[in-house]
Amino acid sequence: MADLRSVLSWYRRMVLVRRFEEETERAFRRGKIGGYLHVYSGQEAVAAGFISAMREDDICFTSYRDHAFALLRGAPPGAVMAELYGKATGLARGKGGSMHLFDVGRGFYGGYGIVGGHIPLALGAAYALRYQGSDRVCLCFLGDGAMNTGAFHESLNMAGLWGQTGQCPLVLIVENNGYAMGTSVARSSAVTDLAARFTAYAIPCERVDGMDFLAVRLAAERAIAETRTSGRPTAVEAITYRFAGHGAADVVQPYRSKEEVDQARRRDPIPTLEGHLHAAGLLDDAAMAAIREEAEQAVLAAVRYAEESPAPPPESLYADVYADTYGGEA
Amino acid sequence: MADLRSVLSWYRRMVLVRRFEEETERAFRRGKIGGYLHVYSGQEAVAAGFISAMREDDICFTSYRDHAFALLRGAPPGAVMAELYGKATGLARGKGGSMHLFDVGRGFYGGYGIVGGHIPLALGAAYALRYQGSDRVCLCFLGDGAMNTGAFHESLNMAGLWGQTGQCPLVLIVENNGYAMGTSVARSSAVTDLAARFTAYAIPCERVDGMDFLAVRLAAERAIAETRTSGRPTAVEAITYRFAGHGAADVVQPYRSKEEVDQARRRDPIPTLEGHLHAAGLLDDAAMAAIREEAEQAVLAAVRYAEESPAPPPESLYADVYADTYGGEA
Amino acid sequence: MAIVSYREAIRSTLIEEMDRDLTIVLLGEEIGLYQGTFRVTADLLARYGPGRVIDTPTSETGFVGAAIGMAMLGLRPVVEMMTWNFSLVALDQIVNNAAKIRYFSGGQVDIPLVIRGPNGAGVQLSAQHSQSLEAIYAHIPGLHVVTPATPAEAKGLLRTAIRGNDPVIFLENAALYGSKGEVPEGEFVVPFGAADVARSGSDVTIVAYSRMLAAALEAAEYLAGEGVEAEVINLRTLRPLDRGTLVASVKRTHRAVVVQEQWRPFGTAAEIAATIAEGAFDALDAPVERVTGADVPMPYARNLELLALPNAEDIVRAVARTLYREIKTPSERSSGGQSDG
Amino acid sequence: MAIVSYREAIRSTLIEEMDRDLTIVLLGEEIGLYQGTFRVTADLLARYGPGRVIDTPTSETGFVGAAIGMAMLGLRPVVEMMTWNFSLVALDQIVNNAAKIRYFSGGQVDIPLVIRGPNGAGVQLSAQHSQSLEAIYAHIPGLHVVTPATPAEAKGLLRTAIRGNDPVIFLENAALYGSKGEVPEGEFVVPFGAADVARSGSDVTIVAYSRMLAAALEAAEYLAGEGVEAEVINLRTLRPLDRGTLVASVKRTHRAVVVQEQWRPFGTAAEIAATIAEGAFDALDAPVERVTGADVPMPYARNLELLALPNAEDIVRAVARTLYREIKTPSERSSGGQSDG
Ligand SMILES: Cc1ncc(C[n+]2csc(CCOP(=O)(O)OP(=O)(O)O)c2C)c(N)n1
Ligand SMILES: Cc1ncc(C[n+]2csc(CCOP(=O)(O)OP(=O)(O)O)c2C)c(N)n1
Ligand SMILES: [Mg+2]
Ligand SMILES: [Mg+2]
Repeated sequence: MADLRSVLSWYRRMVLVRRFEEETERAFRRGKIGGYLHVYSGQEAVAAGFISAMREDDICFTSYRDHAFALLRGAPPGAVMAELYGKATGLARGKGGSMHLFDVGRGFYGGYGIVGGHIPLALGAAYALRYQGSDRVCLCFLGDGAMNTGAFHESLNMAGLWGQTGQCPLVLIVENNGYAMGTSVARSSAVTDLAARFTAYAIPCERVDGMDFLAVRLAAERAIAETRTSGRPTAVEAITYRFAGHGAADVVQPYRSKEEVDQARRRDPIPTLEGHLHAAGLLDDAAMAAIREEAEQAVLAAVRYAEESPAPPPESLYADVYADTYGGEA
Repeated sequence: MADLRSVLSWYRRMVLVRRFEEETERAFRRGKIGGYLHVYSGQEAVAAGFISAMREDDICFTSYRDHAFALLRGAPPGAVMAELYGKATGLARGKGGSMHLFDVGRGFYGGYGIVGGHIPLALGAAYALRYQGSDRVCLCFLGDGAMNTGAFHESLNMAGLWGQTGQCPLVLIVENNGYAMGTSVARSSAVTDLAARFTAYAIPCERVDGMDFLAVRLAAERAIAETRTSGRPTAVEAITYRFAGHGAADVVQPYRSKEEVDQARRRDPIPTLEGHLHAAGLLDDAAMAAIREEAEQAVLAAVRYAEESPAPPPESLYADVYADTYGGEA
Repeated sequence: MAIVSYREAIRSTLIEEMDRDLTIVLLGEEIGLYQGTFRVTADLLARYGPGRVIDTPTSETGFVGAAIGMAMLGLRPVVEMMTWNFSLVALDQIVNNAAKIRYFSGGQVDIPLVIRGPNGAGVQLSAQHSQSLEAIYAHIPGLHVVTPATPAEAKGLLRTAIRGNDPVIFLENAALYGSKGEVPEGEFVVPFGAADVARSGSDVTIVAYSRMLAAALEAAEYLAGEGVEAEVINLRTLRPLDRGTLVASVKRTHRAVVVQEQWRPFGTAAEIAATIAEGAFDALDAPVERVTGADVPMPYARNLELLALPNAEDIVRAVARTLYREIKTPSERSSGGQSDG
Repeated sequence: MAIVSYREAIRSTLIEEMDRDLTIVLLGEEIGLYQGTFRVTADLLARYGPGRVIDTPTSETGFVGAAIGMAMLGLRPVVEMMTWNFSLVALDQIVNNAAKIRYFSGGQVDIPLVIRGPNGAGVQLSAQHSQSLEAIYAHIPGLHVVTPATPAEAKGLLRTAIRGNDPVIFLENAALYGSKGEVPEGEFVVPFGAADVARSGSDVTIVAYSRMLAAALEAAEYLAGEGVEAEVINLRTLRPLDRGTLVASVKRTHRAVVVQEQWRPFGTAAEIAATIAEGAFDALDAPVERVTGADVPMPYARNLELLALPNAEDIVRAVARTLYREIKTPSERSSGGQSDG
């Protein structure tokens, strides 16, 4: 693994993500952000652990819970926030919103709203990378709930098949946060050992503590290296937890207890990583405060940028539907 | 298991099925049967083994390769043949044809043409049986190819879940005949041990020689008894082979060798069962000849019936679309 | 008559019908423990237990197909589609099984199945979650397609759907769940195929359904102030489509405007316009106008989304075209507008 | 010009394009080792190897989605849908991903994807295998929907599809694979959105596409013998729809008959009829007639199937209605017919 000093920079980014998400929740309540809003708080170590292990030219796909992915791949917080505000300066020019962040230039191939629907895309993207003769890999993040979709199953089988000839550099990361909306894994999966779903396709699956950046990072390095070398798919199940509701509308949360949430918060990935860094002598209270302040300023700047950006021009309604038009008609 | 004497009656029906299928192929070549025609020759022991173990009030679903199921559940051969001929006296009044035989009165809930698409139906039917307070079971036959569909996966997971509370009296029978059209299991499944797909949902799966009626029958009894008692799903993978092409149009068969087919023919379930019955002293050459002659006459009578039956009346085109109409409009 | 919300009209109908008919079961995502994404099924799990209120995994193909199988065995499943957007995952089950099994079995089984849930755009849900899919379903023989616009219709049509013996695509609208209206007491039923004349008028016929009814009525109200009496027809069901009421109205008014939320090409307004043009050809004094959503995936930004959705102003403009008249729209009037009014 | 079959026109275009562009890959069921269910891809596995001709499992959601992902990374996948009936299993991928990703990403990726295969009824394939699904696809912004009727169109439109940068729904027809016609040599291209006037005439416009073109031309030929000169418009693509050619023709002929194979309600003919009525309202001397398939799942029995499909006779009858004339149909004539001719 990269030395601990580089870990510090990922700690910094995790703090930014957390602070960013707090702000999106606030902006949602203030009516600045519309639609559905799914925040990532609690799961930061998963995206950070994997994205920190990716090469710059590797790519990734995820679901609608996607803000962290854009930020961790390096998208400017202002452009992310502007997208959530539906502004012309947003990552997707205000067309996509919270669920559909994209930063293709940085290898982030998007957030998708149909559960499981992005898994086949990632499969094909992985094939394309190898077809093009590169050793780039494709990461596909998915939720525990997505494992109950037919799209998951069909993709996994094809990934297993294509991997037999080294043509499928795909790393699948299950972010098992225990719930699909209000449905726990036990209530939605006949087998709660989700790894069995991968072994049914001969895809090795490692389980990891998704609340511990260092553990995720190590698992990520192993999986990515193996897949890059072999061209075969690998999988990692990261056991994690979402602190907030499923989406902004999920307030009552009748499906889980306050105690359960409190208990999970004790495993918060950010203090956990702080602990590691403290122990290694890389972080003290002053440094922590500085990092928090830095995140604070970045997020406030992002909000300002979003607030001040213009709405998309009306004529952009019809832009971006097609690449080609014929006789002026679509 | 029922005594061997009753096995004799199932032998008789298997001979009928084989002879019936030969006739459908001939009628297809003569242009009497249209559309797609998928014959069951080679696989008789699977349907016969299971259907002989079903109770009269149990039910079953299968794919388009369905003639044997209608016949073995007791549908009159004439009505089956008439359906294939597209006649008004056919099982489905000429509406369904070869792929969509139904005899609901005899517990046969149909043949379906979309690969994997009938599996969710069988799941729901099984639930309904238990919901209604009965101990009836539902059998769902499916091909090796159907195991690569999302419908299979989603259904299996739900079957596993519903089975946890004894609400899913569903027996799944994979007829592994080695191919989905021209695609072998090895070319379409990441894992050729198909039972792994069931264990991923905690559904026990037994493998059985699908060319041996007695072996299938014993496995069927075990699975059905277990499912009837527990209300939990069970599965059986029957290793079998289809002697004919996938459908009537599959003549060249570039995906398998003549030798392979010849070798499989040596495991023909009908001579195999003859062997058992011979050894038990229940069948001699004269009895065999009589049974064949009986099948011959039954099939010829079925053809006559089909030939002589009228085409569906033109006005039936609009019948059976809806149960209810409103103001005369649909 | 009681004043109840659209949501409560649906919920109380589920309760009334489940109380009288044990063969009714509910299936769907988050309908039980979570109390329903839009709370339409709130408390029903406690009331009927997990055998009748079945929380499903995210497996639309699986649970829609299972519901069809239940219906084949004589149950009356009511599936909640969390939103109709997700029904595309299950479309094969709906089109190739639910709609066709009765036919290809030669009438051996009925499929008494209701699939219900919100259809159409919400507020900034973007492209994958803002679809109005009725044109796809209304094209399929074997389905009934129902689009209630008011609480009373929601109740009366849902009862018809549940007591009927065919698969019903029951398209609610999230924007309507909170809307209130009078609902008759008792076992009130609204039959399929009977459009409602929501407002009488003699100058033009405005045709709408579901959420667009409100826009049509708003336009009609405004037009009345401009001296134009619009008749508003609320279709209630798209399949069966009440062609008779449509044609009779246009024969009187000589003009028609058809409103739909979704994409214009090959959308529902085309069928309705063609039906009118066929049935009232000689009576028509102007081309039938279509007021539709923009032909784009739904954008997220609110300003673009509003541009993409049809509204009362668009209807007023379309009516003006059918009358070959200039009529200021509400916003033109309030902003002073052009000076030639 | 060479005379080639529709099948060979498609196959040779795949070869020509694959030879010049390594980013093109083929995916589908039975396209390789099996040589293609309809032999459109015969020998291509041997020619290009398994990296470019990918036999897939029965997993339409999986491989259509994978093709979209490949397209996002710059490949140009051409998917064979064994028949379009099976596309319903993959509809979510097509509608929610292929058609929308470009838009909701703000134009960050193109989806240069072609999905091709036979659409429409065969011979006695019954309800699940006889669907003509173009109305569903033509409704969706973000897709192009292409319906070649001749070998030349198959070639020219497929080249446009493959070289284009958007998802294309390329609807072939199994009944046409064996049909032959002249195909220009060289890098011949047919643009989208340009309908073809397949026959000129002054008395009525018959609009058709794909397999129905033959029925339209047959009817026109027969009508010429009855003194009626029909113009036949072959749409070639439904999205984009060449509204200009349609309207211009009807402005000259004053009458129109629109032909489609599939279910009438909410089918393609409704959009075409509505388009004509909007654009040529004053020119129309009769209601636009729709000739369509019966509104039922396709029955198996051949006699019923023939009743369910539109044919030249139906078109002749519809033309007669638009002319307010009695015209004997071919079969009435050959059977002696009524005595009032
Ligand atoms: C096909 C489909 N069905 C239903 C939904 C509604 N839905 C949105 S998120 C979600 C749960 C997904 O859970 P999981 O995959 O575990 O992801 P998480 O939200 O926990 O990150 C559901 C059912 C959807 N978006 N798509
Ligand atoms: C969804 C779908 N895709 C493709 C097809 C075309 N098709 C018909 S049968 C078949 C193979 C099925 O193989 P298997 O399940 O093993 O059954 P078998 O024919 O061997 O009995 C395919 C791909 C189909 N009918 N449905
Ligand atoms: Mg989850
Ligand atoms: Mg098979």
